[in-house]
Amino acid sequence: MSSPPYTAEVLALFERAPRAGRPQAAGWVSGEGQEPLTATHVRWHLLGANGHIMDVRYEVRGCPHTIAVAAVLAQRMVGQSVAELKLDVAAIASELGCDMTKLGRLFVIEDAILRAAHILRS
Amino acid sequence: MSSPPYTAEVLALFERAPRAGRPQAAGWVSGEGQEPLTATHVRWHLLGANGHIMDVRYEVRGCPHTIAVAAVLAQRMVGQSVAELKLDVAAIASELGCDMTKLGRLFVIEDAILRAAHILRS
Amino acid sequence: MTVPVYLDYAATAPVDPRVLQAMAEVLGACYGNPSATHDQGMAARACLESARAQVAGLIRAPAAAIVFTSGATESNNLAILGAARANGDRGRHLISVRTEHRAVLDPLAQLVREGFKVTLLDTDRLGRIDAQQVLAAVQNDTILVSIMAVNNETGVLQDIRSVATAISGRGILLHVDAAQAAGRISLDVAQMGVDLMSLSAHKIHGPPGVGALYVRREPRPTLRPLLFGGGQEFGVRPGTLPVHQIVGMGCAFQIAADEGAVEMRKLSALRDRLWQELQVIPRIHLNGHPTERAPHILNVSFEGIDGESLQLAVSPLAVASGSACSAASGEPSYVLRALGRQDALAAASLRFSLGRMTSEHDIQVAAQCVITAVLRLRELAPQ
Amino acid sequence: MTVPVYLDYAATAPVDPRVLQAMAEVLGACYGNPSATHDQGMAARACLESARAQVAGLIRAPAAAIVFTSGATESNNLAILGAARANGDRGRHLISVRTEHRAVLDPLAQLVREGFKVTLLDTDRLGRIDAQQVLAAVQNDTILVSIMAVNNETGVLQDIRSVATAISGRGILLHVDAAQAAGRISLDVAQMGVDLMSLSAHKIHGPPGVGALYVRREPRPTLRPLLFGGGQEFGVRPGTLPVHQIVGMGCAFQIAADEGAVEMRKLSALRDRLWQELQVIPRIHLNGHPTERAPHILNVSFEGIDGESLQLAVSPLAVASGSACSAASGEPSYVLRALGRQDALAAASLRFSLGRMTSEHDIQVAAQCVITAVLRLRELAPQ
Ligand SMILES: Cc1ncc(COP(=O)(O)O)c(C=O)c1O
Ligand SMILES: Cc1ncc(COP(=O)(O)O)c(C=O)c1O
Repeated sequence: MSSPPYTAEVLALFERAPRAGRPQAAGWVSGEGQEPLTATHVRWHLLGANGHIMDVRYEVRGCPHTIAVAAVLAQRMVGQSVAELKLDVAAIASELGCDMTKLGRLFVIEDAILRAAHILRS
Repeated sequence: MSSPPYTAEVLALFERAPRAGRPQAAGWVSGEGQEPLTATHVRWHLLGANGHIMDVRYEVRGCPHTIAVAAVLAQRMVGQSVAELKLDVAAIASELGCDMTKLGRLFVIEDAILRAAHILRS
Repeated sequence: MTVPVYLDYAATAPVDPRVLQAMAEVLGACYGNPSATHDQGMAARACLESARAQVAGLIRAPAAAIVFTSGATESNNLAILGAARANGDRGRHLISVRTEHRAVLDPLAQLVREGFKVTLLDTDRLGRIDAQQVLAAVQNDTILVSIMAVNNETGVLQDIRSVATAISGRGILLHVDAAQAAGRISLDVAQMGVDLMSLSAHKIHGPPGVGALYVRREPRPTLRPLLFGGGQEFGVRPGTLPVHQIVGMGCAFQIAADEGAVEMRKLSALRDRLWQELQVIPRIHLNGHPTERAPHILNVSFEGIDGESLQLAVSPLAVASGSACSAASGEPSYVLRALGRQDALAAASLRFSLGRMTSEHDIQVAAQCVITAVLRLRELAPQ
Repeated sequence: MTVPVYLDYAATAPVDPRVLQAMAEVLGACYGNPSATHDQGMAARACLESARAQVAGLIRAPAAAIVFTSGATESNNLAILGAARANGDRGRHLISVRTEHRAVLDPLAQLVREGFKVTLLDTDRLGRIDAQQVLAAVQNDTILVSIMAVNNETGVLQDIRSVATAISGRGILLHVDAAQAAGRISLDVAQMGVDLMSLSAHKIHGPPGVGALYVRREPRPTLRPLLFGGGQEFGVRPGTLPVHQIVGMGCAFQIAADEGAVEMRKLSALRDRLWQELQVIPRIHLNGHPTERAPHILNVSFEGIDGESLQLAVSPLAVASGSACSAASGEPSYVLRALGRQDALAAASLRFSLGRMTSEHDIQVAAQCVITAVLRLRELAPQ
C-alpha cells in the first residue's frame, strides 16, 4: 500500500548500474561508507588528475534507490574539481522520486565519496 | 431453521380440510373455543342421534396443524358414542408430527367439541 | 410444480448476470492478494480500487471513505460497536429507533451489556420518526444516532437529512443503515449530513457476503475495529480482501447508478399495481407510510386469518412474512407491532419485495395466489 | 513481457476451475436467503449444509461443529476474542507463540488492552516450540492456548497433539490456526485434541472472503460473538450467508480431501527440487525446520545482499519476501527474526510457496531468476 512503484529511471539505473565495478588498474583511490541497520555498504573509487575527477567506479550493497543515486552521482562527478565537489544526495534522491525516509542510508554514499576525495586531495 | 416442514399428511389435510364447513340444516349443535394470543378460533358442529355422533363439521381460524388436527378428529368422531368420546388431541398432534409447543392452541379444538357435546348430551 | 414466483428481493436479490460476469473474470484471472507487491497483487489492487470508486459513486462519497466488510451486518456492527467503544470516554449514550434491523438493535443491546445507555424511539403508526423526537432524546453524553434510511419490512423512509440538521454541531455521529436504500432511493452522504453509512451488495443484485461502511473523511469518526490483524482497509478491517466479491459489489453499484432511476419507476409502478389488484380482498391494511416509502416493498396485513396458514397457503410465492431474519423464530414481526398492529394481525402479513427480474406476470400470479389463499382461509374460519 | 511465474500460493491460491464452476452455478441459480422458509431459501440452505459437511470432512469433524466466517482472520478473532471474553471470569491468561500470524497476535494485543495477560513463547532456531514449554507457561488462570499448525512464512509444523496432551484436563481451550495447514497436512480435530480451529478457503484454491471456525461439540466452548444481529450460524456469526462463497469453500475442501495426498507429494517434490537448484548459490540458508514442515513452502535467506534490491531483481516472480500481510510495512519479517535471523538477512529472504498449478517449468524459471539476481547483486556489492 505504502511504497510507490519505482520510476522508470530508477528501474533502468538499477538494472544497468552504469560505472559500477572494481577498478584493477593502479592510481585509483577508494573510500567506504556503511550503515549497520540495513547493512548498506558503499565503496567508492576515484581516479584523479590535475585536481579533477577523471573517472569513477563504485560498489554497492543497498536498496534500488541507493544503487540509482550512486549511478547518477558517478555520472555527474566525472570532470568535477576535487576541491569543489558537488554531492547533493538529497536533491538527487528527490529527483529520482525516492522515499525521503531512506535519506539516512543514502548519506552512506556521501561518506564513501568524501573519504575517497580526502585521499585524493592529500 | 427451527420449524420442520409439514408432513405430506398435514399438507393434504390443510389443502382439503375434509368436513370443514357450516351446516345449514336443523338438528345440529355447536360449540366454540378460542385462544386470544394467536387468535385461534374453532367452532364445532355435531349432528347426534341415539347417543351417537352421526355427522361432524367444523370451522377453524388457526395454523395448519390446527386445521389438520381438526380434520382428523372430525373424521374419527363419526360413529362414536357421545357418552364416551375419545378426543386425544395430543396423540393426534404427535401422529401428525406437530411441534408440541403448539398444544396450547390445539386444545381449543377440544374446548369447542366438549361444549358441542355437552349440548348434545343435555 | 411450476417455478415459484420470487418476490423476496429484500431478503436477497439474485446476482445480475453482468455482476456474475465481472466476478467470474476476476476469479478466473486477476488472482493475487491485493496486499502483495508483485504484478498479480497489483492487478488485484487495481480491480479493488476501481470497485471502491464505483461503490462510493452511488452515494457520492470519495472512494477513500469506503471500507469493505462482509456485509451490512458487519458494517452496522463496526459503525455502532466501533464508534461507541472508540468514543466511550466522550459519552455513553446512543439513540436509535425501535423498528431498526436486528443488525442494529443487537449491537446496541451488546453496548448496553458494556455499560452504555440506549434510547429507542417509537415511530408513529406509519413507521416514521421526526427530527424533533431525536433532538428531544439527545443528552449531554450522546455520541451516536443510528437511523435506517429504508425499513426492510415496510419500505418506510426516514428523513435522514432533517435529523442530521437537528442534531448538528453537537459532536454526535450519525449512522445510517442504508442496506435497503442503496439503489432504491437516491443517496448523497454529504448532502444528507451522514458520518457513517452501511451498505450491502446482495440487496441490489450484487453477491452476498460483501458490504461496505462509508466513513466520512473530514472530520473522520474514530472507530475501534472489531477484528484485528493484517492492517487492510485503513487498519479498520483486516483480512485478505475478496477481490471478486468487491468487484461484484462495484459492478452492482455501477449498474444501480446507471439504471437506478428507471428501475425505481418500474418497481414502484409494479408495486402499485400489486396493491391495486389486492383491493378485491376486503379488510386488508397497508403497513407503513402510503407515500414516504421505497419503491420495492409492499407490506400488507390480512384480517381474520392465521399467519402461519397464510404463509403455507401462499407457498407458491417466495415472499416474507416479516423480515427474513425473524422468520425462523416464528414470532410476529416486531416492526409491525411497533406500528401498532396486534400480534395476530402482524403475523397475518406478507412482505412482497420486487427487483430487477420482476415482471407484470409475476405480479398477476402473485395477486391471484394471495386472493385465493386469503378468501379460502376466511371461508374456513368461523364467521 | 512474459507472464510472471506465480509462487505466492500461501498468500492466495487462484480458484480451482471446479470451484469456480460450483460457485457460478449457485450464483446463477440457487439464489435465496438461506434463512427464508420458501423454496428458494430451502434450496440455498441445502447447498449450505452440504458445503458444511465437506468442510467438516477434511478435518474429520461433525458438520454441526463448523461456523462459517469471512475468512481465517475473522475465525482467529472469533476464537481468541470470543473465547477470552466469554471466559474472562474463569481466567485472564492466554498463551501463544511469537511466530503466529498477525491475525492471532493482534487480537491477543487487543485482549491485553482489555486487561488480559498473554505469554508469547519463543521458538527454537528451527521455528518449533515443544509441549513442555507450553506446560511450563500454564498458570492457574490460563484459559486459552493458541498455536498455529503450519507457519505461513516458513511452513514449519507444530506438534499440536502433544501440546493438547500436555495441557489436557485443566479446562484450557486449545485453538489452532490451520489456515496454512488444511489441505497441506492431514488434520483430525478429535485425534489432535483441538477445541477451536481456524480455516480459510482461499489458501487451497477456494474463494477469498470465506472461512470457518471449527467449534468442538462436546464439551462446547462458549464464545462471545464479535458481531450481533440475525442469529445465523448458531447465533455465533450473524449476517446473510454468502452461499456461493460457502459452496466454493466446500468444493475446495472436497477436492483437498480427494486429491490432497497426491498433491502434497507433488508439491514437496517440486519444493525440494527448487531448493536443490538454488544450491549453486553459496551462502544461502533454509529458514525453518528441514523436515518438520508443510510441503508447499520454501523460505530462503541470501547473505550479502539487500532485501529490497533482491525483491526488485526477482520481480518476474510473484514471491513474497515475508508474509503478504507484513509486506506493506517494509519491516523485515518478525517470524524470521524470531528464528534468530539478523534484520538484514531476514530482509534478504524469499518465501516461495507452491500450489496446484505449479509446474516443473515454473520451478526452473524461478531458480534461474533467483540465481541470476543474487549473483548479480553480490557482484555489485563490495567484497
Ligand atoms: C435494513 C437492513 N440492514 C442490514 C441488513 C443485513 O445485511 P447483510 O445481509 O449484508 O449482512 C439487512 C438485510 O438483511 C437489512 O435489510
Ligand atoms: C497462518 C494464517 N492465519 C490466518 C490468515 C488469514 O486468513 P484470511 O486471509 O482467510 O483472513 C493467513 C493468511 O493470510 C495465514 O497464513
